[in-house]
This record gives sequence, structure tokens and C-alpha cells, in this order.
Amino acid sequence: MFMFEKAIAGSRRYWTWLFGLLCVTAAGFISYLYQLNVGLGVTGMSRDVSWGLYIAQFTFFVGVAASAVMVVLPYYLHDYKQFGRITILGEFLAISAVIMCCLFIFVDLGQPMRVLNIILYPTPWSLMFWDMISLSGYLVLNVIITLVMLTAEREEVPAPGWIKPVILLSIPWAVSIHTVTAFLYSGLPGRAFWLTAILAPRFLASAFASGPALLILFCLVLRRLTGFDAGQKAIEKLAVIVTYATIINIFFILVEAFTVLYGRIPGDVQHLEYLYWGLDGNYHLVPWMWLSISLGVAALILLLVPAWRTSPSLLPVACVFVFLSLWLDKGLGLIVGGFVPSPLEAVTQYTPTLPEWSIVMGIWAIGALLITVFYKIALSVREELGELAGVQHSIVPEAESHQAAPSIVSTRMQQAD
Amino acid sequence: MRDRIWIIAGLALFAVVVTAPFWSERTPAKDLTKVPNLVLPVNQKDCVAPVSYMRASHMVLLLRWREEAVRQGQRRYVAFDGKVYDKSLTKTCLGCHNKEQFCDRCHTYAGVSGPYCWNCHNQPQTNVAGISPRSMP
Amino acid sequence: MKITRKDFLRLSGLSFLAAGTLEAARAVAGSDSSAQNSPGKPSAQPVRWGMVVDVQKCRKDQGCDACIGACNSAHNVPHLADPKHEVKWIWTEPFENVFPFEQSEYAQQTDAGIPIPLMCNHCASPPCVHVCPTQATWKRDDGIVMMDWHRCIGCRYCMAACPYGSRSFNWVDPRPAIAHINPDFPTRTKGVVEKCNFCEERLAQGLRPACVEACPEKALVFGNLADPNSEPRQLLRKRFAVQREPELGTGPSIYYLV
Amino acid sequence: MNALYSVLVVLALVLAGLAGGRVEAGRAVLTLAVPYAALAIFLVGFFARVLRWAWVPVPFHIPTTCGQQKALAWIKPSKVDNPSSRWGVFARMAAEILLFRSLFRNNRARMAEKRLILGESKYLWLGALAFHWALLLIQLRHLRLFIEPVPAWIDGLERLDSFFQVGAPQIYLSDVIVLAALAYLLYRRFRDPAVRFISLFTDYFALFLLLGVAVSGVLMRYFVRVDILSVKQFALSLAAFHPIDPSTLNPLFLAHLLLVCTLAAYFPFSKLMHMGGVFLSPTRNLANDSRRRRHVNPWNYPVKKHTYAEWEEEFRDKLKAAGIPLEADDAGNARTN
Repeated sequence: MFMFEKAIAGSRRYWTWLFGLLCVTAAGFISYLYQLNVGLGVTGMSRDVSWGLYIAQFTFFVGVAASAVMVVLPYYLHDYKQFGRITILGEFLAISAVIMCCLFIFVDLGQPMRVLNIILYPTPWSLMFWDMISLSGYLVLNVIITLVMLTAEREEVPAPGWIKPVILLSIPWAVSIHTVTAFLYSGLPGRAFWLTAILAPRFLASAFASGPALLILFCLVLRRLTGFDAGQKAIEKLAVIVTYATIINIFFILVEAFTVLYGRIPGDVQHLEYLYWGLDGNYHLVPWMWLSISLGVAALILLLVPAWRTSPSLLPVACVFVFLSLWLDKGLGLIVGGFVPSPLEAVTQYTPTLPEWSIVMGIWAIGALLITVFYKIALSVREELGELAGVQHSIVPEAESHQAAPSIVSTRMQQAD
Repeated sequence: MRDRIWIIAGLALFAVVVTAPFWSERTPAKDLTKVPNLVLPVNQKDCVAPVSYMRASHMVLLLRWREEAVRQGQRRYVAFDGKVYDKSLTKTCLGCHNKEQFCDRCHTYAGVSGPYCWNCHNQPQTNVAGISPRSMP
Repeated sequence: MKITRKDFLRLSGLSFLAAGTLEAARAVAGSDSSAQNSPGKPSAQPVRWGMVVDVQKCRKDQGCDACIGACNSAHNVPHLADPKHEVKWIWTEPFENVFPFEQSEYAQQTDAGIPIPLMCNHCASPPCVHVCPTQATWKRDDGIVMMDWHRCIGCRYCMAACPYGSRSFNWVDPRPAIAHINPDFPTRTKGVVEKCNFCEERLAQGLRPACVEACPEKALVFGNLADPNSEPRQLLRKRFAVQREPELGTGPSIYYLV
Repeated sequence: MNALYSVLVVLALVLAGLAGGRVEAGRAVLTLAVPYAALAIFLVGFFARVLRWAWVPVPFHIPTTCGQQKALAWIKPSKVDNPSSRWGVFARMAAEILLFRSLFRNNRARMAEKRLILGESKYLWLGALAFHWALLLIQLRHLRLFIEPVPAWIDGLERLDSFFQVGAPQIYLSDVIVLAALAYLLYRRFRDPAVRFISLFTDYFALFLLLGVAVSGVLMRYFVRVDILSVKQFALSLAAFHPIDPSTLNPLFLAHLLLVCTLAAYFPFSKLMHMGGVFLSPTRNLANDSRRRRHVNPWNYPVKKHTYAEWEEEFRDKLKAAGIPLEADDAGNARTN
């Protein structure tokens, strides 16, 4: 069996899961058709809060995509062997996340039919142009890398030499996607909340916390559901990365808060006020933002104590906390907080609507679907290789003829067009 | 042998589909060669380009006008016969032609659903007779 | 006479050069006459359209919205009931929201609550133009920040970039919300951004902006800021004027006489 | 060489179309005789070919399969890849016809590390799938020229195909895909020495002909631009058997028409017949139930049966005399016991 065949041969549980995801995707698609027909007015966005959940999700998942570098870098630059089994999981996570990002941008466009204008009229002074370049480039890089590496693994041949520089290129590229995404916001003169040099570092820190946390959760789920074991050492190392990134992220948030609050420039303070204390009687996001902080602190405590960090029951809790905390912070507060109050001091409440949530869930479902299929392929390839190795150890000649015969029979030369 | 019935049924279906245009009763044969009933401007003989060009390539002209008028601020169009027109879909084209009776009829006939012009541009209420091309300056 | 290869090359080179010079000359001459939409006569001198809003005059006529009405009907600006979906080209906001930092605790608050007419500032260095990924919005030579509604993809990056809240998005189809469609000006389609265009379509015909003509108090003064003798420049010489958030370096072309 | 010849033939056809459009007689032939003749050849040829196949006997079900056969209850059968029921066959045929399942299973053998490696090869599948679906979409879209008024679903297809607003006339995605896919399929024949070696004139000719049709169509829509009004008028008049003389038609249109007609007329004699043939693939359209059901060939001649019981009866006395035990009696004895 070949790589892509493995995606269409699975257990009942696998197919049920995929079917469920497809249903959510279909619901999202129907909502999108509704949005396409009526206009973005079906969302909760408004003249003052003109970006909402879509762009926030985009920002968050760019971080998840960039975080693949946290497994690629130790493995390829520092030869940290323990990550050998999970680099491909990180890269597949990156591919799925980048595709989700593109979809989030697409559904956010008022005129999606004209999306190609970005390419037809390239505008190098617009950061969005560079974001398009960096995201699509990162997607292409990761697709090439995973395809080549997994094929080499399946065929049990060394990967071609040219892939190494491509992998090395993907490391700074991962940093670039989140930096450029931060620059989308931090270069706008009128939006004090984003107009800060620490936005890009903060994005990276939060990405390197949330992405590896998600990866740990995936590894634990895979260990539960399949025979795949990422290795305790690898998971522990990832947990250490999450810990450091969480510390740095909280540090960055505090630095930012200090500058704004101690500096007391009203235009800067207002945004934090709106998010954490409420402004003009609008306390809409306050509980969520404090929940984010509480979850972040709780996760940090869990992660800081080595015994808890390595505990099989507490580590997933800490990872869920980190993920949720950062999702609330970046996937909700960061974008809305930048728009409220508006340049004309208006405080406009933003509440995502049902169609909006439905579309967002549809894109999550697509992401989950992709990651499921990708992991299924990767793990099946490994599983097969493992079985093959086991058989060959016991009865070498028979096993070889046995294994080879059906494949040769099925080798056909197709000439049809 | 038992399958022949299926094969023949499939072939019959294929024949029906392929020859659909020939037996389709949608339009009586005598009307088939009739062009859509286009209402042409009464008091205006000339267009901004020869009819043959306009029939085949009006969309290219419109797109060029759009770029030049909106983006480059060049609003005057010197036609092939030396007359000068405003580069304006609303004022120049629709000043003579009627959207429903001209544009739409042909587009519906040819199945060209495309143009999104009408999402924004309107049929002006101006008197058709009042519009005439300015002469060369 | 025999033309050698060398002669031939020299000749053809010269003719190319001549053609090129002609072409260049034509281009230079062409750029002069085009795109300068000065009302009345075409002029070679630089143009930067701008406006001076005399808040004193406007204040006298409380409740007057002639400028807004004129603009809305000229440009098919829809009137949407839902404030979240509003489309605004020219509108008013209370003084303290427009100039929040002109307020102080103890000084006399004469201006508090006064409606200030707002519109696109047609900045000298417009942030919206810098961010637009498709060049659907750009700055013309005459200072007008233009929009090409054919090209806008509706990403709303310009709305995030504009520090003045001057841009509106068509969250829904605007047509049902327009009482009387002015057929001479296009409506917009849903999903594009729009804003004040300084009535560039009227300027092209040698007319002044609709809001300026509609103002019964002549509180809106429009003219060429690059011309020292223009009406707005004379006003700015005589009286104290402010711009909105000049510290951002955007260089608004709208001045307020307070 | 094969490739060159086929290019030359296609070019000759294009030139014939272009040149024929310039003279009265040529136009008449191109617009009257050629289309009807091509359609007649296509239909008759197609039918004759399929019916000939229909009369070829299929002796018994062929269990050429790609999965576990239905066997014992605790062995999980592969219901689609090795179907035992009519519905399984239906699914397998649908996967074959709509998704090109067989091509998806392609692989590629190569030597590396001193051993044979079977790697996957999905590009042909991808190219073929893209080409066929885009071509179907293009054909359905063309119905707008033959049917008046245009049905809503064709309008919808056209809208979907030109979803992205690029240029005027708006670009069709299917046009881009069909050209890219054809270019890839052609490139594939040139690139691989093995494929190049087995490629015949007909392989190239079909590709170049399709490419010619696609390119001339794209030229007509985006670059040269013909008057769609007279094209539709002409198409409708053809369908009504009252062809008009399309003097206003662009020669490029006539070249396009000639290429299409050539394709139609060439179709029944070529490998393109896989369009009909794919439905008759015995290894795909038969259920693998040969071990569960008795298949009797309906055309078998009647076999004269002579059972042992009859034979024993015939020679009963002689057998008895020879002392050979008789089965009939034994059975009788056994019963009495």
C-alpha cells in the first residue's frame, strides 16, 4: 500500500470521525454561502470593529503553524534525536494550520471573487502582500518537506540531499510568517494597542507556547488511540519548550502592560481598560480576558514544577490551559481590543453571530480533517515499516518473498490518459 | 448476453444526451435563427467603435475605459471617427443604450451571466435624445 | 553609394534615439495635461485639494445637515438603520470625540458637544494607501485619496489603518437602503470599502464638491492648498486652525477653524 | 517523430479551417457538410464499436481485484475494491469512472540502494482527473450555445466556473485547468523515456487535437474574440437543421469547429473510445461472487449427460455376473440396515 491509499483505509472509528468533521464542514459551508449571498453583515462585525473572529483565528493559527519550528529546529540544527519521531507531526500541523489561515482570510473578504487581485496587482509596500508571500511560501516548503521525507521513510532510502537546505530555510521562514503577521497590525499609526515593537516577539512567544502544547496533546491522543508513541523524552522536552515560551509570553504581556499603564497615555490605556476592566459600561470581554490570565498563570504553575510537568495526568491539563489561555488572548482579545475604542472614542460591542461561529467551526473542522488524514498517513507508514522490520527479523527469506510478491504483481504500467 | 440490455440502454441514454440540442423542444425551429430583439438607439447612428468591434470586444473597451477613467483620470475618448466621448458606462453607453432592452437581452441569449457592472452602475434616467457626442475640440 | 554595416548600425541607432526622444517628449507633455482636474483652466502648477471647515460658522446653524444630505444623494450613500452597518462619507461627531486631547479639566469647554463635520482627510501620507494590498485605494497627484471600487477585495485593512474612522464597509447590499438612486453615480456593491472622494467626479467637470456648494453658511471652504492665494490658504493665514491627529504624520488636508 | 507528425496534422487542420473560412465554398463545406458528417460518424462509429463489444462473450466473472474477497464471516471483506454484490460493483464502477480509482493505484518501480523500490506515482491520476473533469465542465458550458433559452443550471455552472473576477471576459477556471492538465499529460509523454518509447502517433494525435481545440477556444474567448451572437445563431441553426451561412464568423471559429469535428469523427476509431469502454471493463464491472454463485454460460451447447446410476442400470446384469457390487443395491442395503 502506498501513502495516500492509507488515508482511505481505516477503521469504523476513523471514518465516523471524518464523517462527523465533514458534517461540521458542510454546515460551515452552508453558512458561508449565506454570508456570500447577504454580505459580511451576517457577522457581528461593524464599522468600528471591522475585523473579528475570522482575522483573530487567522492570527492565532499563524502562530500554530509557526510553532512547527520548535520541533524542526532542535532536530535539524541541534541534532536532538528524540524529536525524530515527531518532526513530521509538527510539519503536518503547520500545513493544516496554514491552510486554515488561508481559509480564514478568504471568508473574511468582502469580495472573495477578487482575491486574485493581490497577485494581479502586487503591492510590495502592503504588509498583506508579504503575508500572502510568506504564508504560501511556508505552505509550499512544508508540503515539499513532508512529502519528500515521508516518501524516503516509506521507501527506506535516505532523503535526497537537497532537502536539507529546504528544511533549514523553513526555520527562519516559520519565524517570518508570524513576524509579518504581527507587522500587519503593529505598523498602523492609529491603533495604539498594536503600535508596539513587542507585538512580533509576543506573537512568537505565544506561538511557541500554544503550538507545542497542541502538539503534546496530539501525541497523547495518538498514544491513546493508536499504537504510536512519540516517546516520553520528546514529550517532556516539548513541555519544557512550552514552559519557557509561556514564561516569556507572560513576561512580554507584563512588559507591555507596564509600559502602557505606567506611561498612562490615555489613548494607550483605554484599550487595556476595555479588555480588563471595561470601558463606558461595556464589560463584554472582561471575564474572558481574566479567564485567559487565570488559565495562563495556572498553566505556568503546573508547568514550573517538574513533577507536575511530567505527570501524565497534569501535563495535558496544563497544555489545555495554555492553549485556551492563548486562544482567548490572541484569538479574541487582541483583534477586538485594537478596535475598541474606535478613533472617535466609540465603544462598540462585538459579538460573533451564529453564522460566523458556524463558518469558524467549519474551518476548524477542515483543519481537524486534514490533520487526521495527515497523521493517519504518517502513522500508517511507520506502522507498516515496523511490522515489516519485525517480520524480517524472524524469518528473513520467506518474509521478503512474501512481502515483495504482491507488490510486484500490483505494479502496473498505466498508459491511459 | 444478459448485460446487452444494459449496454443498449446506456447507449440509448448517451444518444439522447448527445443529440439533446437537436430534439430539445425549447424553441420552435423557425425561431432558432432569430436574434434577440435588441432595441437600438433611435437618434444615434454612431457608436464609439464599429459595430463589429463592439459586438465582439465591448468588454475589453469597457475594462480599458474603467482603468483609464478611474485610475488615470483620463476621461475623454477619441473614437475611430474622431468624435470625442466621455469614458463612462453610465453616461456614454447607457446614454443611448438601454440596459434591459439591449445589454441584458443579448447577454441572456448568449448565456453570458458574467458582468457584475450592474451591481453598482445604474440605468440613467436622462433623455436618450439629449445625449449626443461632443465634437472634437 | 554603398552603405556599410557600420553605417547601417549607426543610422538605425540614431533613428531609434530620435524616436525615443520623441516618445519621451510626448510622455512628458501628456502627463502635464492629464490628471490635473483643476476647475476651470488646466494649470501646470501643483494642485493639492483641501478644505477648511469653519466650525464657528457651522455651529451657528445647529441641526443643519445640508452638506450631509447633498453628499448622500450625490453619491448614493445608503441610509442603513443598523448603526453597525452604517456607511458615512461626511458626518458629524461631538467636538470632544473628534479632538479628545483638546479638552482640559479647567479650561472653558465652549466647544463641548458641538458637532464637527468629518470626512476623509485626504492625507498627504495616507496610511490606508500604504496598507492596501491591491492598490484599490491610492493617492492622486492632486492629493485626492481615491478608491477603485472595481478592484477592492474587501479585506478592510484600510479601515484598520485609517486613524480617523473615515472608511465604511458595505456589510450588506446598500441599494435597498438608498431612498433615491442618483443614476449618474454608481452605487456600491456589497463587500467593498468606500469613503469620501472629495467629489472627484464633480471636480472633473469643474464643479466644487457637493457638500461645499450645499452649505448655506459657506462654512466649508474648498480649494488648492498648494496655491498660496487660494481661499483656504488665505483663511489659514488669518485664523488658528487644527488638523485631526497631526502628530501621526499623516498630513490631513482638512483643517478646522476653531 | 510521432509527436511531430501529429503536430503537423493538427496544424494542417487549423490552416484548413482558417483558409476555408476565407472562401465561399470552403465556408459552406466547413459549416454544413463537416459538422453533420462528423456527428454522424461519431454516433454511428461509437454505437458500432460498443455494440461489437457487447456481442463479445464474457465467459465468467473475473475476480481481478484489489482487496480481500468475501469469504468467512470473520474475515473483513473489501466491499468496494472486491465487491460481491451489485451495489459494491456500482460503487467500484463509480470510483473508476468518476475518480479514476485504477490510476490512483499507480506506482512506479525504480532501483535505488541496490533494491527495487515501488514508489507511488499520483501525477498521472491528478492530471487525468483534472483534464477530464475540466473537459466535462467545458462541454456542459458549451450547451449555452445550443439551447435557447439557456437553462438556469448552465448559467449557474458558468457563474461558478468564472467565480474569480479576472479580466473581461472573465477567466474560466476550467480553461486554465484543461490547458495545464493537457500540457502536463504531453510533458509526461516526452519526459519519461519508457513512456516516450511506447507512445504512438495516436497517443500524440489525440493530445495535440485536444490541445488544438482548447487553445483555439481560449484564443477565441480571451484574445481574438469572436462575436458570440453569431456563433450562437449558427449553433442553433445547426441544431435546427436549417444551417445559415455564417459569413460574419471569424475564421478562427471555423478552425475551432473543424478541430472539434475532427475529434468527433476520429473518436470511434481511436483510443478515445475508452469513454464508452470504461463501462465495459470486465475486471471492474463484475461482482466477484464466482465461488458463491453458479455461473452457467447461456451459450453453452447442451451437454449430453450420462450418470453413473444410468450406466450401472444399463450394465446391471453384466456387473452382477462379474461380482461387482452395485451401488444401487448397496444403498438399498444401507437403508434397510
